[in-house]
Amino acid sequence: MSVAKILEIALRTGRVTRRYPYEPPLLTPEFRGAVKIDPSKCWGCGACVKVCPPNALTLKPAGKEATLEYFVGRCVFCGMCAEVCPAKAIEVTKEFELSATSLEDLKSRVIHRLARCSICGAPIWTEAELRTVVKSSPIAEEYYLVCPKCRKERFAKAAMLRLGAGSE
Amino acid sequence: MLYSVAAAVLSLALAPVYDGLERKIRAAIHTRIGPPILQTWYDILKLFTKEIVVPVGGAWYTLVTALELLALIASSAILYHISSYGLGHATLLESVAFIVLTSVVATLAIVRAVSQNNVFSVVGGFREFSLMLSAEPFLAVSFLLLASGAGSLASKSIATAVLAVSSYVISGRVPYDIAEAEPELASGVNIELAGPLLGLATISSVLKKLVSATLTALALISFVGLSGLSSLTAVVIATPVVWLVHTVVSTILGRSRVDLAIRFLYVLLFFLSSALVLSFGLGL
Amino acid sequence: MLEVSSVNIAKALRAIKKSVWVYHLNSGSCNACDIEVLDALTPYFDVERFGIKLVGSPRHADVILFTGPVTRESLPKVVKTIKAMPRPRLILVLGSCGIGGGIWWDTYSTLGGFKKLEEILRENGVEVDRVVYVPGCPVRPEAIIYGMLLLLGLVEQKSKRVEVVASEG
Amino acid sequence: MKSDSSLSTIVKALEEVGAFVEEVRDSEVYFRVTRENVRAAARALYSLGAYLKTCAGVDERELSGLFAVYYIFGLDDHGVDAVLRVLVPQDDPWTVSVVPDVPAADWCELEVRDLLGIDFRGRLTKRLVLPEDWPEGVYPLRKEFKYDEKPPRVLREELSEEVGIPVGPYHPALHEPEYFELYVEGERVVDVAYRGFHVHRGIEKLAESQRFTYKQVPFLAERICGICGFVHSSCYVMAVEKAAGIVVPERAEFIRSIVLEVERLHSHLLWLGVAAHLLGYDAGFMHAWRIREQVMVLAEYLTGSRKTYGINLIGGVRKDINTEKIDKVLKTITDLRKEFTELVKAMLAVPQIKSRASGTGVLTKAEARALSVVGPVARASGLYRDVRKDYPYLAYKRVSFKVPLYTEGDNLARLLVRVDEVFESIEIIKQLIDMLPGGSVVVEEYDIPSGRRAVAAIEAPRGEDVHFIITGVGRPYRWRVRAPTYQNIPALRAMLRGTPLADAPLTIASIDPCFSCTDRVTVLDVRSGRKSFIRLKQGV
Repeated sequence: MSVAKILEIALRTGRVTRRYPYEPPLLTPEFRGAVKIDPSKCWGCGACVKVCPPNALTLKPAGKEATLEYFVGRCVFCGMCAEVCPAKAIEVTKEFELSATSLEDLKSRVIHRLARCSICGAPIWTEAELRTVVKSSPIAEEYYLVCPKCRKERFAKAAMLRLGAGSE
Repeated sequence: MLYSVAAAVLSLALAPVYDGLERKIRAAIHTRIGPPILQTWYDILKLFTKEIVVPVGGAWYTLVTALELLALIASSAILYHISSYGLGHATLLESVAFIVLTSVVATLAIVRAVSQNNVFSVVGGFREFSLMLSAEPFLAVSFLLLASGAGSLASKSIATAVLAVSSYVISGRVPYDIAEAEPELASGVNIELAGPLLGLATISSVLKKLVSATLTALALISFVGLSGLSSLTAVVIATPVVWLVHTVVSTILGRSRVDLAIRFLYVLLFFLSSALVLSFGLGL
Repeated sequence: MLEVSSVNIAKALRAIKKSVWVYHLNSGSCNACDIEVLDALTPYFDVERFGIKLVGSPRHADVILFTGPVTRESLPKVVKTIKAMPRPRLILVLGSCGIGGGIWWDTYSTLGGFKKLEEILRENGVEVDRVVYVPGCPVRPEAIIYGMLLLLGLVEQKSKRVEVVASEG
Repeated sequence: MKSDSSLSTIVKALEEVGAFVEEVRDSEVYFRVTRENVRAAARALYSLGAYLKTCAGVDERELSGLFAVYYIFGLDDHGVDAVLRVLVPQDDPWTVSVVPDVPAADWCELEVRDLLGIDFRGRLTKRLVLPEDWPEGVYPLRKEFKYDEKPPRVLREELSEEVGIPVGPYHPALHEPEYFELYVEGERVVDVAYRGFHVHRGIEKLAESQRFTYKQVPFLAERICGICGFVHSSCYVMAVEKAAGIVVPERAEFIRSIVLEVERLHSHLLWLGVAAHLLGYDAGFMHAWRIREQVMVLAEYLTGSRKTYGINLIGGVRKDINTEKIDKVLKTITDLRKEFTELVKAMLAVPQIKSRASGTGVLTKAEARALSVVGPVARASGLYRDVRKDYPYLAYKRVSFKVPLYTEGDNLARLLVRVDEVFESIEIIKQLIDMLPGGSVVVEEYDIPSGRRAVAAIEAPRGEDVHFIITGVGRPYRWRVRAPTYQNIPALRAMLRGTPLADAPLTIASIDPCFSCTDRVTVLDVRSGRKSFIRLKQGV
């Protein structure tokens, strides 16, 4: 009776259930779980923020600080942020046991202090990024501590001076 | 008598456990672990802790469910009473009482379904009605025949087969669970219930399975010809065995459709009944 | 009395610890979470071993499994379904869409997840008693199990709000 | 282009009705046609054996000051797509509907009307895609509409009415909110009304918004559908690659094809399980999903995720395949083949499956052709239609496989088509693995010029998936997606008529509506017109 064939299949197969959480989950080595940002490596450059499709990563300046926030509750686990991170600060973990009772618990933040323009005082970039840039290519302080706007103005002024226009 | 009462009470308490076993075995056929054996008890107990939401037509509903439960308990009690001396020696009163009670259960289920102001529930109720019309007469005839103790070995065995099939139908399992068919009716007759009322409905569906299994067990044991305490014990032991067979059958089949189910039942039961009449007539 | 006190919730959780009936509510998700919900019922994960059962009516439900970013079209039906569920209303919000609106969190036709829905529910007098958020895109069946156990208080929560100042180099 | 003669036939036929060739690219011919002539042009294409792939409305006011409606026709015998472009002035936005000649255009025209505000003359119009409380005169696909605008919302009457069960679009067994109203007489369905688009999330608009770039859209595309998402992301990247003339490394094409077939396996096994469940055969559901689990594990091992794989990039894929992965693929499909053969045998032996699936939900070949149905639905009704054969893409030109064809057009035929396709997919994967070429898997350097157009199509598990793209600066200018289910749902009306109520869920599921959107089915009795009472002929 082939109707009963299913019994034969069942007998042969036995029980396949994984007793998770008492047994390990059905994970493969390739699984992409939540990402983890290493605050000691992150520059706060925002490359990950630009590439993140659902805006799970945001970089918001506020006062003297800029906060890089990772909201795992909106993450789509594509791992693109880890691929583009120039500082290799983002790691794709195998973590999937992320449940929480409040949305706040799903957020992790890295707070960056902002360096300010030595002329106008506007925030330019994060101190961490600044240090990295200086380390890799020594440039003069008058450059890295001046915001692009002031730099442009200064350049224009210098150029005009050179052209002999003088101060108006 | 005392033993019958004890057996009935024991079986009532054990019915949810049998149901848990059923789920466990079904799970095994699905190659999974399944719930704990006491799961049906857990479900029932939980439902009774929940708030009471009275559905539309609630007063009616509660009355009908209570009556249905009573009828089920009464019919299983009668079965255990008969068990102590074998189906072949049941009195006419007992037989008629049992048959009336099973019809009452089926009718009440329909009333319960229709009393709810929900279209799925109503469709479910009518399906149940059609099924009842196709199974109950055969159940009654075969039961009465066996109870009369008349007939040859051949006719008795055919009557037992008819009883077994029709009692399987009233247990409300696949392929005949069309009244609660989930895909099209979203659990049909129970859709509006919640909390303790749903708990009652759960108990009554478990008891239906118990009555069905006990009935078949009784017929089989009587066929073997035991009587007295040993017969009662045998029925009590055979009930879970029959339940197990019901489980396996329902797991390896699919759900029927109301027209197909009725056509199939009529053909099968007519065939069996004709054989029965024939064997009676020929006195085999 | 709209508030259900924490004591009652603890009691309710105790009552359903061994028998959890869940109703699956999709508010316009892409189906990935939804098939993982179904997958959790199947042999490899078999949530029935915890007494978890999928039911067909919100009236029967102890817990709602909520997926999707809440589209405009589904909103009234979603509100109505949650309203039909008896108290206490326990909700497991599954997936990035349900929690934070997912990849389409700010489009014209979605509400951007459960938080906004909760406000609308409150405006309509529908209280939700307890919510557990289960991230994933889609949520793995194991993550659903973990979230459910967290809701029942059987496992500890691992996710914690983290706030670190980038190192001084 | 398969042959120049077929092209000239098409061009000649269309020039006779006043259309002229705008552009010829690869296998696509773009025609310009006036709104007055569009019906005649569509008729001409239909008489050449074309079927409608989809239509798309585009706000081209920034480019030409006009709206445009594109009708994309496939001529699968020739392997050519003919695209009609109808220009519509913005101050008088109407065009002539092609629906009287091409019934398959019904939905996409309504969608253009909803989202772009172009009126179609010569047909009945009603709101289709947008919710009822969406204000009149607000058209999301017009460029001035910002993707994250939220017009005021009105909670509709569904909230306040009767105490009964929510007659919402939710169904216990199937998990997508689509909404069918079945009109029944007794237990027999006489008509069906559909109210879908509960899942309208504004994806097409989002892709052209500032939030997205070309590179990010694949992740969005993948989430159009959680079951066949890889089809969508592949189709999107193929459309962009085609438009920009990017040549993808062969190895990447093979990997995409392998993953596409793995996806088909998981999707068909899922469907088979659901079908078994709908027929009350839960053992079949459990076993089908047990077997499927290994495919899910394989998918995760190949891509990093069980679903929404996230490996498609413009120009190739993110993850390569190594020998360990190849071994795992081979082992999985070998086991799968064995287990699946047994399971199918056991399932088809269940009497209720055969008796309930055969003869129900019949779609005749003529109806199938008129409605331009695709995929297993078409093949079960005797239409030989498979994008992998008609417009070979990726690595499919390199493999040999059969296209299962049945003529009964009923639920059983659709079931058997999918069963056969599982075996074919296993064979395809085997061949692809055998022939897997070496080399890199992605090209990093490319340039996407704006203003290019392309149509790409992939045979998804549910049928032909079509993506139409107009490139913009940094992101698509317009991206139109036509999922296979979109094409198949209108056929349900033909399939459901006369079907017993009990088989309606199976019939709806039999088109595999992006995971069976057989949701809450409202039952209405046509005679009383009320939602309350059902007449049932006893003992039928």
